[in-house]
Amino acid sequence: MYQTVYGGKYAAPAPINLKPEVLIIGGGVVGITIARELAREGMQVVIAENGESLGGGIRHLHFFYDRPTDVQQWLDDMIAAVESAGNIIVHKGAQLKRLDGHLGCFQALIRTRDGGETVLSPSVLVLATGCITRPSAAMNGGDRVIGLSEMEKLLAGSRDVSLAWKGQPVETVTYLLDRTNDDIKIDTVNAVKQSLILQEKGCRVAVVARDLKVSASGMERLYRRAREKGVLFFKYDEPPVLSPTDDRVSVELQDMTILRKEERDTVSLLSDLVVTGETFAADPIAEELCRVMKLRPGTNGMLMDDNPQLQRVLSNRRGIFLAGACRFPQIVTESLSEAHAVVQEVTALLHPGVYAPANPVAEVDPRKCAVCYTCVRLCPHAAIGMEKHGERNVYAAPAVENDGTLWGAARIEPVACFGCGICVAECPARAITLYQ
Amino acid sequence: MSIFDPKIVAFCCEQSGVPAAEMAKTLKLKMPDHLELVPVPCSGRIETLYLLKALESGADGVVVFACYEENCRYLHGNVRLKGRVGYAKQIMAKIGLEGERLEIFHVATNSGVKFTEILMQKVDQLRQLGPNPAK
Amino acid sequence: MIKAEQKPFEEILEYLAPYGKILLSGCGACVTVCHAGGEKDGALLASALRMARQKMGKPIEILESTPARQCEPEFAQELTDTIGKVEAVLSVSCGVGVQTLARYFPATQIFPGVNTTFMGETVAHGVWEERCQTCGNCILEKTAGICPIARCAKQLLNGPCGGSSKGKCEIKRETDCAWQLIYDRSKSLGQLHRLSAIIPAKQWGVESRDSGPRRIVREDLKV
Amino acid sequence: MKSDGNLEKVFEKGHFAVTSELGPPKGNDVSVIRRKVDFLRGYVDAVNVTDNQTAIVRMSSIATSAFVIQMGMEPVMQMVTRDRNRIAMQSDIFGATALGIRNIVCLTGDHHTFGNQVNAKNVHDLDSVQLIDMVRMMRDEGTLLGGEDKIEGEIKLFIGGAANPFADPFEFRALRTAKKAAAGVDFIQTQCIYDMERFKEWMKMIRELGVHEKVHIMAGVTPLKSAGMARYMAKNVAGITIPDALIDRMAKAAKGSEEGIRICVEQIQELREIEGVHGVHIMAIEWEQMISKITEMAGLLPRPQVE
Repeated sequence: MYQTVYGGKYAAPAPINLKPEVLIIGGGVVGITIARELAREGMQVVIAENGESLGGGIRHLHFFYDRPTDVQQWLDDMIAAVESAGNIIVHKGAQLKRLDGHLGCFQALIRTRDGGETVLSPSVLVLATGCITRPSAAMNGGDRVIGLSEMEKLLAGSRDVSLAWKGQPVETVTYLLDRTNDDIKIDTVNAVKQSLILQEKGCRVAVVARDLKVSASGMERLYRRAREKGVLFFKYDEPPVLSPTDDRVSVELQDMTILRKEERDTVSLLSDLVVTGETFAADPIAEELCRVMKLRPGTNGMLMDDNPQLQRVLSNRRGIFLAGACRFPQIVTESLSEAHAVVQEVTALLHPGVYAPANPVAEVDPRKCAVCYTCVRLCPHAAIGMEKHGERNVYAAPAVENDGTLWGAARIEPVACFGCGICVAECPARAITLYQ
Repeated sequence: MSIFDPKIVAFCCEQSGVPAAEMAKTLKLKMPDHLELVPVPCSGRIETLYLLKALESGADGVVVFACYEENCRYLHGNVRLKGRVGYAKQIMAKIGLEGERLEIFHVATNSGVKFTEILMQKVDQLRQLGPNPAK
Repeated sequence: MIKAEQKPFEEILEYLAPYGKILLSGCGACVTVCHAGGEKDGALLASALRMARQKMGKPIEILESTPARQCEPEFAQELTDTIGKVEAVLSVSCGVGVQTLARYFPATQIFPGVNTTFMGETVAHGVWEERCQTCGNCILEKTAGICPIARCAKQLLNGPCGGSSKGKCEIKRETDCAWQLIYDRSKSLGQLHRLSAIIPAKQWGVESRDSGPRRIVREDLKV
Repeated sequence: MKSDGNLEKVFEKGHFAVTSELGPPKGNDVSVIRRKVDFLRGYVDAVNVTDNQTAIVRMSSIATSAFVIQMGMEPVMQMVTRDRNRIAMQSDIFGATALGIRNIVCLTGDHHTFGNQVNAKNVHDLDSVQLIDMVRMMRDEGTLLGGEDKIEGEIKLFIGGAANPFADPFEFRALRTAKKAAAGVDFIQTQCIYDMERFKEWMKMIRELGVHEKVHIMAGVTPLKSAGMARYMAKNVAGITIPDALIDRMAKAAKGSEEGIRICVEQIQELREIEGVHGVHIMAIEWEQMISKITEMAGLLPRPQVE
């Protein structure tokens, strides 16, 4: 019997219709990029943004590292386009409170802060809630130690004038990148980008880092340009020591160019400003959304899965896509390429107008089901629910939604099933069969 | 005296074990004489009962070729399998069957050589254990 | 629901020793839900028994059946033909189901395959905990919905003993002190005053389990 | 008078009462009882006779108490609900009072899995609050539990109970003592006190509930023998807290046992000053010979002669 992995005859389910309707959770740069491009494809798009305005986490960014465009201007133009587009609806101060259904017929309850509720039935959803940026832990150095975002603001505010901090001119700036963001390159990209702008303003800039991450597209060139323009780069093993002087901050570190540890001199960088890296954390709302949307959370509340079998923007559920910094902290260029990837995936999925599962599909024999919830709990794709049989029984009390008073059997939604067979193997009543 | 030729049932996940087996075939690598390959869509499909049934209906050893942990296409199929194999081994211990008769191996799609090496080692191991006394 | 777990394998093997053909009867209700005696777990046990007996050189034939509920006479009686073909029955239903079969099949040995453990709740998939001891005289309204009879090692009805420490019981340190739970829940319900009332000595004998099998008779329902 | 016993009279006359503890032999060797009584006679007002404490099988508390009376001391018979149902306990109370026992302490008892008969079936037909209620009913109403059956004769007992201010949930602790008071307890002996702050907090709650006016609170103390014992108790005994400072003091002392006695004496003096504390219960576990020294150093001698 162990040879019969698949069951016998099976009537393939009828294909389901897919309406070109998409719900995007999160109105940051990723959400609005996707919305705009899907709208161009003729789809009906709804954006549910938790905040009071569109734009999201990119609001603190003013310069791209790889093009001269002003970030805020670019963003405002895009928001204006999105808000005036005929087939994009934007709900602000809105949260997804409930999600039922599956690909092709999700039922999403959106609640706005004023208590208003909207029920939508999108074919697919996109989660693009971003992440949260916080300054790194405070360092000794007084008010001359600032974060990268603060520096970004300072630079944006002094485009045509020389740089000043608290009324005093800034001539020397040291970037101190710590190790809090091991695999994240945002700090490096922003530090190198800012150092070039500073250098052009006539400042002397040093970047002190344990490691630099230059794996982003065009970053090696940018790094080389920074070196050519005279930005100094220092590597450290032992964290540098900061000590404030009367009007500056001294950053002291070991000269790593000397190979023997005991012969190393101390290098002292006297700086008008010290700029530190930032830490990134999952938006706390993501945890709640994972629960509501039955998504599998990754590490530290971020949604990225290290599993190489899963493609980048796909989630554990068919018809729900993920993009941007909710997956992992990333630079805008990366986020935009994820946004484009989502647009492609959604277009390819919705374009035919119908969907029929191409993989094996599991099916429950309702006569054998013990309603034990084993399969519902273990399905990695949230494809199984309990079928309420109330409507079939004329004697049953009027159905109260999902209150558990009516029960029938587990039901596997064919279009949401990936055909892995985990439920088949776990079912204590052996009520599930996998059909090819 | 003829040498005992053990029968092995190998469950192969279609994401890893099956491609590895195909590669081994393409490379014409040496395989055990008595080998039954059972392809499964995911190692999470393998019921505990299958593991026992394979032994009951004549296998001297059962191996499962599954994906590396964290690499399951269906997120936790191979983790669920691990639990079931552990449970099956407990049952086998009560019957008095050696735990070596059932084992999981993690392979990748290109592990053709590893695939046959594992099986040939299993053949040697099973030769030493002797035929499954419970079949 | 009723929770059960499989009996030690050696024990089952021992009492099945004289028989060459048996029926393994599962139950589609509680023991299926707790993965102890449904079709899956029954088949696993059957396979294991067949192999063990094969190894001993005394093969055994095992028929398998899983009625929806072994504790209902009609379901039990459906097994009549099958039971006619076997020498004994191994029932992996709860103790109730074993006795239903015993009542209807006076000429057949019925052996239990599981230990019926408790009435409990699923606290996580694969983890069950006792919640009710069927004392027959519910006091949950006095104890904020948490039962000290099922969940306190001393079945104290008037508050925690001195062994309650940091919310845990001194008998099993991983177990919550029932009275800590009762206190916390009463507090959050704003019902602490209820705990001041003395709960009098319980009627174990008349209304509860200490006077033989209890019986419920609904005259209006009787046929 | 509820009992005509010595302990009750000591309280009635407003004296600061002193009790101690006596563990019966793990067999029928009466000389063990005699030896312990000889250590205690004259230094305490009455002595608790434990009822299979920590679920270790010992001579019954009722028989031991009877020997203690013969040897010229007043026993406080402990009774736990762990091993006997309401029939056995009421019957034993008839016998105990007939043998001249005048004090009872009603307890739930340590769980049987701590003792040397871990596979016993525990009884817990009643809990300690219900036992107190039952004894009070037998004494004040002259009936058995249930109030129907009249008792032949008169039950004279001074009813005690226990309290552990160091177990959790803390807020429930005073409430539970209040329940015992409502059930009819006359005196309360507490778990041994090391964390003085927490005890004072508990006493404050006791006073707020007015329990100290109805019930004589006897503060429990146990002299520490060594820093090791202190550490062991702090770590392994649920419901006992020992502040680190105290453990340090024991560890630093030249002779741990002498320091333990000194600490105990200081504790008694401090406890005596707390409003509502009417006595001290000295539990010198297998160290009964120290009672004379502790009571003398604490200025508790001579014990009052009340008639």
